[in-house]
Amino acid sequence: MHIVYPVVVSALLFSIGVYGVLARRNAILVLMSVELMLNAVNLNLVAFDVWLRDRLHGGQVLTLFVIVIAAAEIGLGLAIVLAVYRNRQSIDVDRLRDLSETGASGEAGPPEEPVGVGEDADREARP
Amino acid sequence: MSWLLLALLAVPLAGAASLTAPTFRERAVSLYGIAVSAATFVLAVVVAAVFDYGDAGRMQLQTDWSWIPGLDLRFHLGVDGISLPLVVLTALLSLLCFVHLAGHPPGGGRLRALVFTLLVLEVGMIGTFLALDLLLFFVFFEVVLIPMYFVIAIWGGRDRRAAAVKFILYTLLGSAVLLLGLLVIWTQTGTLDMVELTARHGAGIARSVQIVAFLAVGIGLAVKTPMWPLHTWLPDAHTEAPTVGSVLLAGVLLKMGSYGFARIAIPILPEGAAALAPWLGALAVVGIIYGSLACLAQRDLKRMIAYSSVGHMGFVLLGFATLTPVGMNAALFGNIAHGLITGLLFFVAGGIKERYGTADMVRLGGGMLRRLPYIGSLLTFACVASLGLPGLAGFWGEMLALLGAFRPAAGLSRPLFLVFMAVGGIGTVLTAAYFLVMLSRVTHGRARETVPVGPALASSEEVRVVLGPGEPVEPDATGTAVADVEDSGPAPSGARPPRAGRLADVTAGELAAWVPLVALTILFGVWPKALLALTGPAVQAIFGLGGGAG
Amino acid sequence: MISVVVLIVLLPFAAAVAGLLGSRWPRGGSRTKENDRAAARRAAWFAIAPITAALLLTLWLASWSARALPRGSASYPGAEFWAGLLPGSTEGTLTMVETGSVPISFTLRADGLSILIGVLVVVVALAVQVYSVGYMRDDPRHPSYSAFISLFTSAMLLVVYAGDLIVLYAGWEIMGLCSYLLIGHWWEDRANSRAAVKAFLVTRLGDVGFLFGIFTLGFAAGSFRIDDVLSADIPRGTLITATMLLLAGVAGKSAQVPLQTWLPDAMAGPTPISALIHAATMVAAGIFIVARLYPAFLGAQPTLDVLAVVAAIGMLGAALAALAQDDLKRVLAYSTISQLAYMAAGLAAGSDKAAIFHLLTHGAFKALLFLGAGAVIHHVGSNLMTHMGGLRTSVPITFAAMTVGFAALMGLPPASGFFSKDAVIAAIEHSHSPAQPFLYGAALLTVGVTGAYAMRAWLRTFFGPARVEALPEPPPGTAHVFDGREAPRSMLWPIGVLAVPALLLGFAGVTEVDWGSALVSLIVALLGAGVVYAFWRGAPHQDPARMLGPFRTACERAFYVDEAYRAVFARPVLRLARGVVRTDGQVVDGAVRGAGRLTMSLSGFVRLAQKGNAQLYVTGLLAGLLLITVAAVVLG
Amino acid sequence: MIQSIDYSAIAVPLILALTAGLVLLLDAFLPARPGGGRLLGVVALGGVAVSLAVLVAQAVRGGERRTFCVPPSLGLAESCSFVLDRFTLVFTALVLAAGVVVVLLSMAETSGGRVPVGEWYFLLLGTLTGAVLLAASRDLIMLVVSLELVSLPVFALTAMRRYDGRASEAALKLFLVSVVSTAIMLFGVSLLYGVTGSVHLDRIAAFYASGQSAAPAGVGQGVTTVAIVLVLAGFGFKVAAVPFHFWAADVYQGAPIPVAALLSVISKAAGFAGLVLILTIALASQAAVWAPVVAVIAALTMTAGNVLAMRQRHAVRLLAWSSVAQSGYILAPLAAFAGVPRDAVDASVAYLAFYAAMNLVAFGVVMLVSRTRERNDLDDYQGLAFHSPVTALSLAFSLICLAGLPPGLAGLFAKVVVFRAIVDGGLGWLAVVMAVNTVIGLYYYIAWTARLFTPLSTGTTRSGSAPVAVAVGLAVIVTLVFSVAPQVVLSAVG
Repeated sequence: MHIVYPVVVSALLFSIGVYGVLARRNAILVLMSVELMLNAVNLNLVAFDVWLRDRLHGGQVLTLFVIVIAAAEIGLGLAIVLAVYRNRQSIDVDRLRDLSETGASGEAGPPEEPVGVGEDADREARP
Repeated sequence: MSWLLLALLAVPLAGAASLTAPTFRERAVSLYGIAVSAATFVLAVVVAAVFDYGDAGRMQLQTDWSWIPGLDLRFHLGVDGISLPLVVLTALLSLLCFVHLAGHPPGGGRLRALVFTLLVLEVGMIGTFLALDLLLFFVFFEVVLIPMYFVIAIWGGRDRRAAAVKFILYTLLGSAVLLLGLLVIWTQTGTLDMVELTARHGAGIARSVQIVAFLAVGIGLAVKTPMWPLHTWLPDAHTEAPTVGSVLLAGVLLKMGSYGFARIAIPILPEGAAALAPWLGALAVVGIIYGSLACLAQRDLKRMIAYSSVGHMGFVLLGFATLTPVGMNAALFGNIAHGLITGLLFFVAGGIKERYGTADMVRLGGGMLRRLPYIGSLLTFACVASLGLPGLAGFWGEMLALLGAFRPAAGLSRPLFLVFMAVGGIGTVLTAAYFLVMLSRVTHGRARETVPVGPALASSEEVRVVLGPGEPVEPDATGTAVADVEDSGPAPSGARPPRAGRLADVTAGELAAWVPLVALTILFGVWPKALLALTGPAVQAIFGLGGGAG
Repeated sequence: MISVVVLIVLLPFAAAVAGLLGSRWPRGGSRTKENDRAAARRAAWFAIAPITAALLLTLWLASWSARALPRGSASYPGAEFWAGLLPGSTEGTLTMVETGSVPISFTLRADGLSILIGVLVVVVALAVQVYSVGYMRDDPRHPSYSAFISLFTSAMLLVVYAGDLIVLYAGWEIMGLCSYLLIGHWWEDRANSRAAVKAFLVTRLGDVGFLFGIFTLGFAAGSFRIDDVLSADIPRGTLITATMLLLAGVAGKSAQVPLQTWLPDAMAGPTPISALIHAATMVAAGIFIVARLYPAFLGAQPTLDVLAVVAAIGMLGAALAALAQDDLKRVLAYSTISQLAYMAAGLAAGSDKAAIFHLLTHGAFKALLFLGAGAVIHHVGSNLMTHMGGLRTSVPITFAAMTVGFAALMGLPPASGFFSKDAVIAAIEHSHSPAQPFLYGAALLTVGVTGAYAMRAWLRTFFGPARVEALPEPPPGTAHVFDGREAPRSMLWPIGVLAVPALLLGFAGVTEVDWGSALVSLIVALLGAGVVYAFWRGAPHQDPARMLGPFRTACERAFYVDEAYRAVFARPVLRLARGVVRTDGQVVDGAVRGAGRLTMSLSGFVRLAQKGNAQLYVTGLLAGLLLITVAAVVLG
Repeated sequence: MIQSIDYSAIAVPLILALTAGLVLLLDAFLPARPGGGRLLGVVALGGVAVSLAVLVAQAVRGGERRTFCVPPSLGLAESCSFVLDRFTLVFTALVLAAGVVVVLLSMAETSGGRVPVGEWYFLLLGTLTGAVLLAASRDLIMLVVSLELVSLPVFALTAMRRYDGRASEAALKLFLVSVVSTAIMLFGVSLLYGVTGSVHLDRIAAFYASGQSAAPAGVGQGVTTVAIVLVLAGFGFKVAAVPFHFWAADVYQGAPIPVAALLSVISKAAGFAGLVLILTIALASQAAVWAPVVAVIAALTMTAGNVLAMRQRHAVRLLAWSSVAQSGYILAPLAAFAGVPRDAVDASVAYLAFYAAMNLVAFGVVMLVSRTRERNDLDDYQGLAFHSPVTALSLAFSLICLAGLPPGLAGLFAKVVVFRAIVDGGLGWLAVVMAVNTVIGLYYYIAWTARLFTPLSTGTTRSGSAPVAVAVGLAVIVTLVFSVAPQVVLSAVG
């Protein structure tokens, strides 16, 4: 089988992942598409390793590491999404606009105090 | 004796550093300032005394340590015929500024911070004239920026902040381009030592590279000596700076730019200089005419003097552009003369602004010779010296520059430089015109009686109505009593409204600061040999020819 | 011997410094009445004592020079007349200034020509200083006034005794400055101040040309010393350009045609100043320079032709203008321009001897006329001749002196003017330059017109019905009014002293008089005077100038040359200046501020991308990456 | 066969990792006393200090130490994954020094009670370990793993502050952009592996030097170029170069200030280390391909950073954009690698060292001021010189250093070194762009400095905090040493 096939599949998979990251509004689905991109890389690596008949199997070793890294990232990503949900009651990526140029200097966002005091409380009220 | 130059730098630096100790009382600060600057001046005089005048062309009293081998930057100081007068001028002007400061503290208060800033400024200025290593020159060239920014920004006039920002940004752009030029020289020759590079007369650098390097260095220096198109920072900086700031800005900072031409641009890049000299000459001459015309139509006294500096430095640059020993001598002499005379002009203008509360010629009315006879006559003396009356220092700089332009260096086109000479001649007439017109508007005519605190004119619009818009209406014709006129914003620069009736004429403090300048202007006017004998041999060395009829 | 010359030049300078600094010294600035008076008295002593010493030294120098043996053949061909009269000459160099190209030597040089002019300068200066004591009695700024006169005298002597062209130029410019300071003496009235500025600027314009002429000569001869310049063989082309440029300076200083507009306005200054500076000495400096460098001018014939044409136009125009003036001082001012043109004509005709002789006599009788006019103005309180009339009885001594002056001006036989003007006319007659007929015709015509305006001024001032109405007290700072009696003794003595040379100096040249041309010019002068007398006889009240008919206003406004200059030069320069300030504000400064605004707007634009949306960031990231990859591959 | 491990070589990362473990254990088992946070801070600080000491010992003993090596096979020399040479020593020293300052800053942060102390220090030490490992790694796998080890803890640290919506939002944004960049970089690494057939940097260099390529020439070169650019992406994100700079301001503003300091110095240093390793060791012979790319990116980065910083009103956002601009200056000399290879790298690393010192001073003072005025607007700094002159002077000194003007000689010499490298390399246009950028940069630095000295009527007394004061003092002293004797850095670097 010529090397081009897996590389093209991997590239397509990568593009799908990119689309997923850009298009989806829900943070968790964005994480899933990131996973997709990382697996595309794994496919690529394994294909090259076999094609090169590399005695050190560098490609497969790197694939293992990538898998581990992906796992770690997803774990951490979910934790962050959880924190966002707890603070903002929504994980819609588009709604997270509090930190921005206009936001910061425009109406100079109010200082952050613990829950129950000042601004944060009423922001929580909003869906 | 080489520790002398080090001491010359160390004394003001130590003075500034020890000023941060909190033990100083307000009154003692200005005396302390005078003491430190006096010490520096004494050291400068000692250097002048120790200097071997027979061999003014050679670099003397050199100290040479390695400071940063990585950049092969050496802490290399030295003084020769070209830099000695400038060092003494800087030390003198700084001392006079401190003396003036003692009697007349500026509006912004915080005298201790001002003395600290001025001492750091003095270190930067003297360092620039002593440095013999390209990068060291660049470092001292930039040390001056921040202190002068704060002098203008904190103790300046009404819209000082904008002027200070424009000053520092414009000058920084200039010095950044200067750095590029210096680095091109460094990459080509491999050494940063000015003495070595001058001796090589540009060997080892290809002609095209010399042109690029001269262009970069030239632009950097041209921003500092305001050459025509790059001068717009000067009028704002001068108008807003306090008296002390203006004197040092005009007296010394402009000289650092022209000194750069004499020390770096022309000796190290001769072919580049020869290629770009016509352009330098053309821009210089345009500067002369442009500066003079701009002065003719100015209303603000300090702004007019600033534009006159553009005109005078035009002559200095014309002197450089001729690439002849007499041209270079003219430029260096013009440097010193301009420093002294414009320093005096700004001192007097500052005194006038302090007394009248304004520097606007129309609101000054006229008749200063009647109300302030001594200040009026000093202003007249300074203007006459500045328009280049023979017998006073201003004349030799301009005359020798025109003499140089009469027969420029071999490679340059003679008819072009004859045109420059003719236009320069017309420039001298225009210079005489605007100074005399200013004198007749300010010192002559009948004085306007300033009525004690009358109805304060609320906004500047009403002032316009009272004085008549646009064209400066002859004050006598309106005969209006100028009430306690203050523009809309309270001028924090402590521009006290003119007190009723008698204005105090020149005070002892002011006289002590101004008389040395008057004396030196007369001395160099009557006896130009004092300076020419000093710069002559050094200039011959630069042009690498023994005699050379120029 | 050279130390005497140095002393002569330095004494008035010392007087000036002492006068400026010393006169008010102990009491400082408090300007009370008695302080002013005491300061004035001390200033007068500071001024008069040194100038008298300088006069004695000059006379002693002249006597030494007359007795000295001629030192070999004079250094340059044209010098034999002076060598004959005052053979002794001395020269000394203080120091050589190495400029890098042509060296400048601080040299003073006294020879026949310079000593003669030196005597004239010192005599007139002393007369004016003494005269001013009375004329400016209760003027608050008498110290500075007398100090500036001393400074002027020192500058003029520096020009006269200068041995190096640059030193000469220095004296030349300082003279210009002193004339500015003294014209603007009563600066309370802005008109005087403007006249002073105009005088300085016009002369300064001429001096620029003068400086360039000096450069040309200096470079050609390799040194600025006058001896080297005259003895060096300079190619004809360079000589012509150099002398043409020098002519610019001469025209500026001696108020010749292109640059003569400043002299009539210079009458705004006090009358003694007009006498000293604008009649006898400064304006004569231009002629002196041409005489000093005469061998160079002889070598450049085209320059002399230009000088001839300029002189011809100048003398006739000025004479006609003098005929139509109502202000007595302006009549004398235009007369000075005309007489200077005479001297220039003499030089153009090839005889510097006649020109200098006329310069000396003119210096004497014109100073006399001005001082007399000062006394008359004091008596009447106004400059205008319409306010004068029938004064021969009320101011008899002034009348006698001014009659001598006018006689000399018209060139009537006993007075000195007759001999000197005749010498010039004879020189013009025998010269063989291409412009000779034109010059000779103009000269004769001018003799007639001179006779006319001299007679008119004389008649309208001293004859005709006396006007008695009292004049209002002039505001402080204008001409000074006396209580009707004749001028005080301190003013009459100088007038008397000057009347002697005005009358007798002519006889020094009586040996070479060309009686034929003298007779012709005498007849023409008397003809002119007769015509004016006839018109005046008809209607003593009216102004004889009406005979000019339609040209009267043109003549009075000096053919509108002044207005033309203002329209062509002054106003456009001011408009250009305002234009420059505007462009500086908008274009040059605009570019700088524009760059700042551009960066700010760029910053605004780039900030748009920072909306806070994470996915927008990732999109930007990927787009940028794609762009870079494509560029790298394509261009790579 | 078991690979022999030279423990003395990997001593520094080992100590850091063990300390991290120790901190976690202590946090778990020690009773929750109020002073507990301070103890863990001290332990962390001790760990970093010990590793610094070991590093100095290694530097003094000198010589190169290599471990995790692959035995030489079929004509290729032995290539090792972990190498401790001069380059690694400099970077490790820089990272650990910055680490000390960040730990000191963290002590003030953790005392606030809103942050779990044990986890904070554990993650912090994790990041330091990752950064140190990255500087020493010489093969792609180790490079990728250590890069992840640097990035992941920072996401967690950013989100660490409880109930802070902004912190979690910043963390999410940082996470998203970082993960995408990592994915892109991995894709590039895979392509690179595919083309060259090996993972070790020196072997990749050997492959390109020998000039043969597995696939047909045209495709191979194209793929290599794409691979290089994609790999650049990963490091571009860490360094916040132009296309990857959008996240900088938001994350710096949202995150706690010690984390912002961490991001701006330590993770940026790691990014540059990776970039330099890959570009100058693996792809040295491909310089013709990536040099122009780096030049364009550098120019765009410095301009975007400066321009964005001009209109900032918020202190930390301004420092964020300023650090983006500074990374543009650090990237610039790398573009001149083709002309002067040795000078380019030395200039870049030297500027990084200067930048680290200057920047930490600024962040320290911002940390001090933010303890009283939470909003952290520039106006809060008005008249600071009158209440606490020392703090104001040190902030002014650091800002003027960043601008590159004489009282701040460190910044000036840093810029001169970079300018020299660029001019030597013949990139005239880049030098001019950088000159203009220094002017734009000066605009906002001098605006902030001027605010410090303009008097303000109402002054609030501030509550100082010891560790932060020590941190600022340490950083100021280092910057002063660099100002007076920049030779220290220049000789160490090169």
